Amino acid sequence: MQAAFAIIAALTLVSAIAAMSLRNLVHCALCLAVAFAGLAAMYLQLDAQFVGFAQVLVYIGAVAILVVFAILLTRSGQPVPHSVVSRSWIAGVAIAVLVFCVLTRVILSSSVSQRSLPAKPSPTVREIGNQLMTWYVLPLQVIGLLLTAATIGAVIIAMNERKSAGGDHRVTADQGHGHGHLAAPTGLNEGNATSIASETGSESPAHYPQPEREREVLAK
Amino acid sequence: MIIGEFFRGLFLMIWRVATDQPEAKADLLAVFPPSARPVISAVLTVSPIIGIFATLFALTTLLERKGLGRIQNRLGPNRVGPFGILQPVADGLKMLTKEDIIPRSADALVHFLAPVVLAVPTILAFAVLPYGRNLVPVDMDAGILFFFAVGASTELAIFMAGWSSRNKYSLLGAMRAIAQMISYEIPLIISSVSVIMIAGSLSPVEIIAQQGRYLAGGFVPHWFVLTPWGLAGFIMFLIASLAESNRSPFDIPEAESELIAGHLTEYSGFKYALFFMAEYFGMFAVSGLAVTLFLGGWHAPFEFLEIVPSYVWFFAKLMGLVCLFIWVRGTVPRLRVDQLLNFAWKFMLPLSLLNLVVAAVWHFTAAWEFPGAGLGRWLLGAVMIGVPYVWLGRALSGSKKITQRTYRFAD
Amino acid sequence: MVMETLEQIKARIENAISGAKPEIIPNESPSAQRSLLLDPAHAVEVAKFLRDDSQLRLDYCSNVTGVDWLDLIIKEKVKVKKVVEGVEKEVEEPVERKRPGYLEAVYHLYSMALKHGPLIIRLRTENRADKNHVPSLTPVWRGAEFQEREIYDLYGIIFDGHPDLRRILMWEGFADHPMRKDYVEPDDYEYEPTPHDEVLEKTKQHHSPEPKP
Amino acid sequence: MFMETAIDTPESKYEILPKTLSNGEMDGELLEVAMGPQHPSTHGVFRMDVVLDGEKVVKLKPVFGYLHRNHEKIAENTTYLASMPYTDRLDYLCSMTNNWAYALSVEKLAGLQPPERAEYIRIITGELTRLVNHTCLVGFLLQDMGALGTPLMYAFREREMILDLFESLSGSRMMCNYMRFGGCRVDLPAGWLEQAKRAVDSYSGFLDEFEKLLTENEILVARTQGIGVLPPDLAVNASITGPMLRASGVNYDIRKVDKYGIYDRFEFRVPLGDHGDVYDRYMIRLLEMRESVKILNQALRDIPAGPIVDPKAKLRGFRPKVGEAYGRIEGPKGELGFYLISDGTPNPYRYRVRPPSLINLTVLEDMCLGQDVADVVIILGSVDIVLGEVDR
Amino acid sequence: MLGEGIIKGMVETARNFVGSYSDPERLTTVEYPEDKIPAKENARNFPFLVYDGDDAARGLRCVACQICEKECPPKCIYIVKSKDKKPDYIGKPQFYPAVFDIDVSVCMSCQICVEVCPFEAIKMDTEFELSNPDRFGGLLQDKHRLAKSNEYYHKIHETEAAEVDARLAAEKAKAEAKARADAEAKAAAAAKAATAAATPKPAPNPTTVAPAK
Repeated sequence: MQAAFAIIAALTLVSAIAAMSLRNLVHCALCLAVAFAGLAAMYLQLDAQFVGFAQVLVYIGAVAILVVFAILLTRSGQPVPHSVVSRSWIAGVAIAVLVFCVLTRVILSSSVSQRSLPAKPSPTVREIGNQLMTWYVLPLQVIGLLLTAATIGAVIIAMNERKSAGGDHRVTADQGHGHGHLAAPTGLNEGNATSIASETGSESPAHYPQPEREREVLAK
Repeated sequence: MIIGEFFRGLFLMIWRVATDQPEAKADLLAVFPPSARPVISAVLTVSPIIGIFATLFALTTLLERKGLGRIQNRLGPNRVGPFGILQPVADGLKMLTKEDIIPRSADALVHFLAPVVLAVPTILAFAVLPYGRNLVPVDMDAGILFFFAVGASTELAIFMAGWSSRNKYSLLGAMRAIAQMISYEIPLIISSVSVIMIAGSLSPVEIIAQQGRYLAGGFVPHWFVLTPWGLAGFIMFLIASLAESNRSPFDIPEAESELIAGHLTEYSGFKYALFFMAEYFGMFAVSGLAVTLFLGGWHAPFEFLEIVPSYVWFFAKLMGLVCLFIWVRGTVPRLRVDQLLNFAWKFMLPLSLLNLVVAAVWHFTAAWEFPGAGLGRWLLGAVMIGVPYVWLGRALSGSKKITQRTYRFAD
Repeated sequence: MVMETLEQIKARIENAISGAKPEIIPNESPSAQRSLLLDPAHAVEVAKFLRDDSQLRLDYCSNVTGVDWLDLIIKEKVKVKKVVEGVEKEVEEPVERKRPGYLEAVYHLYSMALKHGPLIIRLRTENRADKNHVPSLTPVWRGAEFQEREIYDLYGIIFDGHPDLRRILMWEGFADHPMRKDYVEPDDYEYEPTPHDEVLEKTKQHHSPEPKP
Repeated sequence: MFMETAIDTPESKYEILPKTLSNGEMDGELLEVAMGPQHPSTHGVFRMDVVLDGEKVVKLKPVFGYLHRNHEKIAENTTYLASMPYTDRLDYLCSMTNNWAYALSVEKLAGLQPPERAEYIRIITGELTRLVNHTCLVGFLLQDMGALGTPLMYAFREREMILDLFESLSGSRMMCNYMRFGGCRVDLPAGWLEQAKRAVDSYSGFLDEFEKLLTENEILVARTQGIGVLPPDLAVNASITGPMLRASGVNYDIRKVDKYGIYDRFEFRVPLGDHGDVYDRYMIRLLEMRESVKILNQALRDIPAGPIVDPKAKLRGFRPKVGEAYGRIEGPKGELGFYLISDGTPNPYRYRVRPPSLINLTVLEDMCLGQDVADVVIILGSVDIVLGEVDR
Repeated sequence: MLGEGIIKGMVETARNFVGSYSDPERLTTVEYPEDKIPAKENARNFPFLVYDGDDAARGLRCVACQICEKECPPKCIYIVKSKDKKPDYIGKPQFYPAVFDIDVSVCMSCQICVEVCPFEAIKMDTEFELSNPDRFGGLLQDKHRLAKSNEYYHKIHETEAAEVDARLAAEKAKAEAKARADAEAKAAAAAKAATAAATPKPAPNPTTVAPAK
């Protein structure tokens, strides 16, 4: 058990460090996914199946994917030319060490570390569900509300951006093309032989001969 | 003699599996020292699964080509072996002997890892499916969750394949694949949540056990698909699983007429075969889950047919679904990627959420006692899901200004 | 619907556009499709007139093509006075008169609105070498875009005012214009040798270390 | 003037994009993809240099010439007759109509008149070719849409019957080389008309089946309606011809306008679309096939007996008078014309093909801008090109 | 309703699936190497040279006039005319091809050589399995491989061959009749001359001896 823990912990740590220090952003994201997987493995090792699987589902299945997607949409995925280590790295390390010390101190001093663990905590999914819906219902609802608000906010921001971006794009396409009338395809959709005739026939009676209007319903 | 014991145990195991008896491995495991037993047990469980599904994979590729051929009024492969049965063998040999090409500018490590990362979770997903009355590789409390968790990690593999190839078609394919799989995972999960809600369990074994009853003198099985929410959920689950397994009409990531082969463009030889296999394994797994959730798992359709070994039913249903997939593939054109996402978010997601409500109503009307209550419940559920279906369907096609067209004729 | 005769069209063009001198090119063959030769200076104006005139409305430019007319050498015998062996004599000498070659772009115009046609118009370059410019009619009929590019590619006529005059069928960097009558095909291209092939013979000569006498 | 607004400022249309994008990497914004020359759905060795913003097309440049063999030069170096088999190879799906267009032009040049039976045979084979071409096209179009070959195989199953007819008539299934100046090469073999009647009769059934299979399919409708819209004024100005023009609503069918051959004797209608999108182009072709079946039924009923070649026509030593002629027909893909200049020698001085496939591609970029990559493929499919004709 | 069209399509494919087992009209596949579609009578693939009688070398109809070589669009025929003459089927001395090669890899099966041949000497074969591992030598067919008997021609193109034979027979009959007439005239003249010689009276009139030609 100890060996398994050691391996998983080492893997998680190494990939976490790699996620910080690799130059290629996509590699970093993939390493991050490996770190998430290591974390999930640790949960499973602690017999916390639900949390472990949820970790895989949410963090690897969604978060990691979103990260790579975002990288692809915003950056070229090329290695960054400058050094990955920022200039103020000493401060960063100092803060990290400080946080680590504080956390360690808190954990060691809290009652959790003193209490002996029960022999085998195996909460079933049903129990988790019951707990969530009874004792923890308020936090659950609050989190739900928060996430919904965040989602709606994100959608609104994205919509605004898209509107402006879409407008720009339209303009460039038209400029690049020089066909003013193509910018409004909907108007021309209705344009058939008759409409050109009316457009062009203003000065002359000649027009595209109007075929006999025999309509056949063919498809919806 | 230890060898005699071994063969006796082996025979007993096969016999017990064939006749649906529990504890099939016990006698065989007793031959080995206790310390080796977990490993031996795992090997005994895993190897048949991989063997069976690999065979099934080979047969399905043949079945697909034959079936598509017949749908298209062709003969299909019929040159290798009688009726072309050995065609998969020939294909496999060809794949294995082909040169493995890695593009010069590709990210070699990620390019190599992608098929492995894809193949492992798809095989893992087989672990929680109950194949027969006593045939569950891992009877896990959160089995369904496990299934979706490993299913979700395949997306990363497809991204790795597409990105590492350094091919624009691959990259486009990978981006499409991710968008598609994320979008369809939600209706997939939500449509199975209705089953989980009714069954009150995440364990596949428990869900199947709840579908094991028969009504009307043993001629109507108590499968969830026969309820209004179950039927709707089943159809949505099927559509979403078509998308999850990148099958036509959702084969957008590898749309060969647009993106050559999407993320597979730069793969060849054994790695390509792995991708191909993983795709089919994914299809089997998701069909197996559909069978488990909606079609009563390994239960027979009629009570008197329960004497037929249970795994026969499971695989029969599985292959039925696979045939349906093939049939759909032979019929429909491909959607465009934005239409696909629209369909997921504007049609599948609201309907599957609504389906949860329908399932809840079904659950709470279980206590109805008046005459015709069963039919009433059914109709209520059907209307609750059917009306929004029609309405949403109209809205979806109406939003595209799809109109009835008439044509003029000139003389 | 029947189109006006070529003479009528010519007269109306001359009326409408001052300075334009269209010329009728006869055609003796049974097809009797005569054509109008336009002067490059007024070609675009005339083309617009043809497109927009209410009785012509030639809105559809069906076919655009190039023709290469080589230098034509007309041989004549002229009497010249010459000093032969110290004695002045009148000698008959062959003299070659050269009609300079030119490149020609031919447009076949129809009317989709009035359903008549064709009206054939021609544009000629001054010569085949350096003065090979004619005005492009693509701004008038977009349908001429690819076809004018093709003429540029295969004949080497430069269309002034064409929006995108690049090679279309041959590759960028190809030097010659293969549809010209005096184009000599290279003898070193990739060939499929067959035992009686002339190309093979030529290739052998081309590539032999010592050219045969 | 509408055309001036459409066309007169073309300079801005062709801005040069920075070449730095071409190293295969996403630049966050634009992605330059070379679709083709090796691509499953460019219908041959055709290339489109596409610039994408996400999946939206912001620029598209067709690149031709991969199949260029200088057909016109070959024809100018050989006799009039010897070019006939080369015309088969232009649009290799429609060799009969190619033959017809070439024969028509030479007949104009030399003043030949095919006898009546030959005209009927030409109409029959020409309309059969139209069926072949449109059948293949809808099959390929749906293949491009990802229908995995099913419609294509049905289309090919029907096409096979017509190819059998061509083989028993001309000796070859696709490279027919059947028509001659002033008539046709051989007379119909015994039983051919009955076989043709059977094939034509079964065609309506096939069209019904095909429409049931796909025309109402939601996916097809969603994929094609409103995609690749071609406005009629642009279509006319860009010399678009054939079903593509009529799908934009312009009534122009050379069979009706020129009444070449004996098309004025047949009753048929010209279907016209109102939207000019991919769906209209698809439907116009299906409707045209039904009209072709009508023409075929009339022609197979009325065909008279008689000679099949103009007695004035000479097979060997054919030298038309000095002059020029342009002849055109309504090919399945649009106006197929041949322009010939004779200098009195056995070889044409100038031989020019007016390729409908190439000219119809003029508006490819206009139709594709703002659409998805997936739409580019079906828009190209709906234009109906054959690279043998585009590149010549 | 959404999904209706797809279901209709699926019914259609199901009908085809079942139909492919029951309806031979649907399943039109012919499994090629085992089954072959019998060649159509008009089918053409590659030319061959017809010979009369049993001996390919003697009965070849070709007189090496080289018309086909000139008319062949891709120029795949190579003919070298013989120096001497051999009698043809009528008995008239004719040249014959010393070399007659056709390159399969170049030939495009257009049948123009057949059409232009005035001697019915070259015809189209229906054989299409001409593939050969030797890319250059194996695809060049010489006159020994090209020569096929008239019986073979009859076998593959029955109607056409009958017409050709009738035409040739008529020509031959005409030629023979002419020859016979000539011979008779000659004989008559000779007889007349003989009788004239026999009768000692006048000298033979030279005009009567001249052949009727």
